[in-house]
Amino acid sequence: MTLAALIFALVAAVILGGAVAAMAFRNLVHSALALAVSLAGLAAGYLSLHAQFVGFAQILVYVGAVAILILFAILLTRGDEPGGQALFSPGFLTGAGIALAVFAVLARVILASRLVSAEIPLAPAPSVREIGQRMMSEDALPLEVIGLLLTVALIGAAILALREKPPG
Amino acid sequence: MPTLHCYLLLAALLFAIGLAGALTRRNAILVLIGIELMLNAANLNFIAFWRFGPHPEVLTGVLFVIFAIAVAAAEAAVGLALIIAIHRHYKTAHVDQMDALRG
Amino acid sequence: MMDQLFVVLKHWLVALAAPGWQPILAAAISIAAIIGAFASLFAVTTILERKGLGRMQNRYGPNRVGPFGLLQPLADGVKSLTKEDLVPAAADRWVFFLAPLVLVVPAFLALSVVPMGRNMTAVALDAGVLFFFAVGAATELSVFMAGWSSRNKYSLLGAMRAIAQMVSYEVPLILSAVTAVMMAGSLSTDEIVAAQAGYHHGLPNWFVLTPWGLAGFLLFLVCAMAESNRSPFDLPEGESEIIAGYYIEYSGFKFALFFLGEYIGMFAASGMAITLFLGGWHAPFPFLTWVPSYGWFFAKLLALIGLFIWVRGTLPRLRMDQLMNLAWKFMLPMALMNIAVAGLWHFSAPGAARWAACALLIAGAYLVLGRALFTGAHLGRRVYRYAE
Amino acid sequence: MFAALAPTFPSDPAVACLWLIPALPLLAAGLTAVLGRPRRRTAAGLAIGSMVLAFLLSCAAFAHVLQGAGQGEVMRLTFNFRWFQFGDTWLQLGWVLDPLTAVMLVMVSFVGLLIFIYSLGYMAHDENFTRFFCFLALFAAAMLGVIIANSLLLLFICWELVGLTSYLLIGFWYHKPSAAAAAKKAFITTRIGDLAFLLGMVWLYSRSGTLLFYDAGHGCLDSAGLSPSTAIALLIFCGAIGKSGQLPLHVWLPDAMEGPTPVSALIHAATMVAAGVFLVARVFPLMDATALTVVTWVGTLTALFAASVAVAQTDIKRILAWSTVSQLGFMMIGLGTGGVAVGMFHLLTHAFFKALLFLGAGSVIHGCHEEQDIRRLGGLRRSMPVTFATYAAGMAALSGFPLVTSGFWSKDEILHAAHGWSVSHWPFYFGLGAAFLTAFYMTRQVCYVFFGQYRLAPVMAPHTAAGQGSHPPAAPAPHESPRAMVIPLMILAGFALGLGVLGTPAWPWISAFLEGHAAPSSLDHLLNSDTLRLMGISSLAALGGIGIGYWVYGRRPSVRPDEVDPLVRVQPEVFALLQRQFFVDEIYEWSFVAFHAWWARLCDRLDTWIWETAVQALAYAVIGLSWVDRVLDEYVVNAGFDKGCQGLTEGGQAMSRFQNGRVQRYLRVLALAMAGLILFLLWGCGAS
Repeated sequence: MTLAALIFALVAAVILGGAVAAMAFRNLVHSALALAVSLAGLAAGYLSLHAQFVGFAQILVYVGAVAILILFAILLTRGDEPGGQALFSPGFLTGAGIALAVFAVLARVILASRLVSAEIPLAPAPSVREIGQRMMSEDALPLEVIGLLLTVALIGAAILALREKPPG
Repeated sequence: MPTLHCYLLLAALLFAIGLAGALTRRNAILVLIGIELMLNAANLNFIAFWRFGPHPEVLTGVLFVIFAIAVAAAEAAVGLALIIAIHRHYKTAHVDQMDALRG
Repeated sequence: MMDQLFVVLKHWLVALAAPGWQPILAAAISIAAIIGAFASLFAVTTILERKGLGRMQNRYGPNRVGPFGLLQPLADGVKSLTKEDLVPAAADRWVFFLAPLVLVVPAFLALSVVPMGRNMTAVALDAGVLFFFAVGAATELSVFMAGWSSRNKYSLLGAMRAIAQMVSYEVPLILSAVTAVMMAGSLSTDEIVAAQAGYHHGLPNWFVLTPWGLAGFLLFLVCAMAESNRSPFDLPEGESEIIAGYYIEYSGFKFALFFLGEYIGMFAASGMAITLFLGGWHAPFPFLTWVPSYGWFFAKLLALIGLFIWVRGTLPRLRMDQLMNLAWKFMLPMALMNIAVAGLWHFSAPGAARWAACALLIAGAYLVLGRALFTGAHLGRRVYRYAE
Repeated sequence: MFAALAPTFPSDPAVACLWLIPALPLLAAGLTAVLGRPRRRTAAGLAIGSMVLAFLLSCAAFAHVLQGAGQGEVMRLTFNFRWFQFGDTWLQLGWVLDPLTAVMLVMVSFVGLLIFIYSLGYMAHDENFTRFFCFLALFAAAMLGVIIANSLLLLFICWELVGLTSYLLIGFWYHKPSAAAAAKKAFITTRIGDLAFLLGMVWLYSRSGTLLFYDAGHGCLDSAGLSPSTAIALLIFCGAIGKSGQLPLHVWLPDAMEGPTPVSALIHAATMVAAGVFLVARVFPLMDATALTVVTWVGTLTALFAASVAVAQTDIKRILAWSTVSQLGFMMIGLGTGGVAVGMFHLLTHAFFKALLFLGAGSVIHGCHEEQDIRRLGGLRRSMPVTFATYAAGMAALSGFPLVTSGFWSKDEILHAAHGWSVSHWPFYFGLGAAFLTAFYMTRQVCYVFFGQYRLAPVMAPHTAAGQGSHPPAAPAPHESPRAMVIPLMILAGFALGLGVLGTPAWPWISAFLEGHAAPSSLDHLLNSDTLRLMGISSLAALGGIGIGYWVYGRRPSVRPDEVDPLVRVQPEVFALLQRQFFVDEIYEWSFVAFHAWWARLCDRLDTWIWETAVQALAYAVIGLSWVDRVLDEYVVNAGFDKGCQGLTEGGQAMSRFQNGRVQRYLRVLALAMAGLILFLLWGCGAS
């Protein structure tokens, strides 16, 4: 049981625990917080995979922004719902079964795949500088598109969330 | 020593959990959360393949994940705005009641 | 020798341990050092603040415990530790319990990337600045947890206010930091500090001494105040409105933790401001380089804290709409303009002309935005929709 | 209006502005038509203003022609433009400016202007004042259009417009059945003439290929135009007969007196009825000897006939109407025997003094509370002196009082021409008779109206109490008319007396002007023997008529309205015959109208019994067919169609069961599909 394996075990535990909790909690806020935990664990996983920048970005975006957003949405939509409603949508067993089937298939595929690289290539240390240069040179166009997309999403979300006009 | 398989299995499990949530929970926000989980599973796959792939010095995987995160953020914002609008209109956030499009 | 004292000490200690455990020991040592240093600094700051505010408000401030009341923090600590720890019956226990930790831990983490002296960066990260902001984002989560878990409408309102304020001010905060990153060409704090080394006929090459640097520094400072919920941005805990905001229900040690977390956050923000604009641990003048670098860092830190206290004692509290207007209609455009100016600065030849041009641009933007901000139209209806 | 269509605009300003003369009244009419009924002042102002402008423009045109006069040939400025195209030929319209046009323009616009002014006073109390002026302006526009037209088609268009306005104005008081009937009668009667006119026009077009009068040597009246043709000329003359009330289409004119008096004066004395004469004068080059003979004889008979009828009439306006008819006959004689100049000269003079007489009559009627029966009037010499003086002048002019009146000279010209006519002498003798009778009945009328004492009973006769307009039954004492009516009278009187100097044998300016050579002024023309002899004879006839008339009626004026006419005591049957206008109306009633009624009844029977049965049969057949069709539709087509639709609907419902807006169902299907796809790929890989 090496250090790396230990870290992986921890990370996997956090991720999966958080995810399961997020999907299983009755309280929406708890689910959201669990999601945040899971995503933070994912960020740790990225770090353990030497993807520093991605990890920090993950924390910044998901824990800092998306989780908060979801919490707000929960508080805004949960105003007038009678408690004690059914937690799961009708026929959720089939849904769970389907999910299970999908996982089985995926696992089967993964285990059957032949890309077992015996030797792990030594950890690359991608400096932020390289990422930035790559972004500015080859992936400039996607970057611009992402910027445009974010702007549009910002405006669109603002408009969607505006109070509805009374008809007429 | 964790190998590619471990990460792929982890991602697959995460994906399955997210899918299960998205398929079974009634609340639209939770469905959205499930979708986020699935997305992150995909991201994890990207990173894992980049890390254990033959050419780690090529940063495509990382950049892809970065862009994916940005897109996911936008998607979450718009999705939540939609949910809020729907809730304001139908006074419910339950997906099994949002069936105005039924034939 | 004096300068590198702590570094050498650390290495010596680490060398004692078995090779396998050395990294862990190193990490433990630096963590202990940071916690110790800043906890004591926290104590000093509290007494400083209370006395300073007392002076500003024509009263003595604490003066009973110890000489001139200098032992007051000790008394406070003992009191809060021994006090009964109340938890509301309706509270969501786990979240209620976790909230202070989620606040404090990231604050300390954030401190770990701030270089406090030559070779005295606890965790020298390649993406240090990014890390700083990333962990800073966690405070919002903790605030929400605190406000939501303690089933109290005032605390929820306070949490909402605080989160709205933090989210709003995080944007200009990061954008104003971007200028320094651009100039240094790196996200690593060490390199940023290194980029400000050296002197240029008598004056240090600190970023704050350039037009965009000055503007960025001021923006960063204001945003830092807002981020750490200090006056004049202390709406989330405006006593007169919502008692103590999101930690009404907290008492005893948890309350102390919140208090600590806030101050650590303030230290971290000040440290980052120093790193980004004030030349980090560099001495202001060549003939003062003999003073140890950490000395300079902490001097600057204390100066900034003094500034914080001074502002708190001086300015009244903002209104919510004013707060938002300031964030979105003034700070954000200003920061963007600042980035543009920094780019101009970067790509134009050094000289008085560059200086004048950048100064003029920033001054113009400032005038225009300020006028636009204070035409009464913007101070009108408040558009605040969380407490529906 | 026209100018917009003109391909090449004439350089000459006089011709260029000629179209304005009819355009202005037309514009006035249009504007008045959209005015509200209470806008009286505006309407009158528009009409009179437009008329003034038209008059000034006419004077300008006249002066322009006057400058060009006297160089041997007639000065003639034309402007033609293309109206529309059929096949490859363009139909051309245009206008012409020559002495004839100029003289008529001045006359019509001047008399029209005076009569407009007169109408201000006469119609002052009518509630349809604006409508009246709208019609008047429209009439003036049409009449001026007739005058300036250079194309027979354009002339015909305006001609019909004139007829229309005449109809509208005769029936202006349409609430009076007699007025409505009279309007209808006038319209239909003139239609008969116009039909012939149209035929002649079409024939002319088929012959000559153009309807332009003058077109730089290609018009149908140009010297290079086609040769005179009897048939065409006569057909066109039929139009003239209809318009100017010649035998046998004269019947409408006396009834037309039902219209307001200014209308009678303007349309049925001065201008419209003269349009026929003008038409003949315009197309004179088309007239060959035969046609001219016909014209002469028609004129002769009309003159004598109408004059004799006028003797026995008792309605002041009817007398004048009959005299108009006879005077028109005189003009025809003049045209037929002496040419354009003679006829036109009498037309001009007659226009003035007949308008004068009508207006005077109107003044009398106006002053005596709509009383038109001369036997009930009387003694107005004292109560309305101005009217009396002017009326006397008009009467003298009409009856040809020697030397001092214009009528004398113009009528003398005609008699002179008739006497010199090679074909026959009878027109001359008949003309003399007509002149004698004219003098006689005018004297009779004047004696009845102005001498003796006022015979109108204080209590009004019922048919007058129901009188025109909005007159209240005022005090029976007759009164002088307002200034707006009197001043035109005086002006017209001046012209009626003085206009003669233009056509004395000593200085025949008018004929010279019309024929386009300088007027020779020499006294010996006047003094040569046969001229003097003829003048003597005609003045003898006139004076004789006046004398006998005074001897019969003036010596001992009647005192009571119901007193029998002196002539009745002498010749009751003849008088009755004359009074009944030779029973022409009755004859028409028994012949044409009866025939028409019979024919109509026959057609009606035909319609009812034959055609309608056929139509009914057809209709039933169609109904039966459609019924069969309906049955087919309902029980065959619809059923099958409904079945198909139902099938489609059920299919759609079955499909829509999958489309239950449940997002999660969709998601499940998606997930399953993904799994299935992966498995498929997997086995694909395994196989490979």
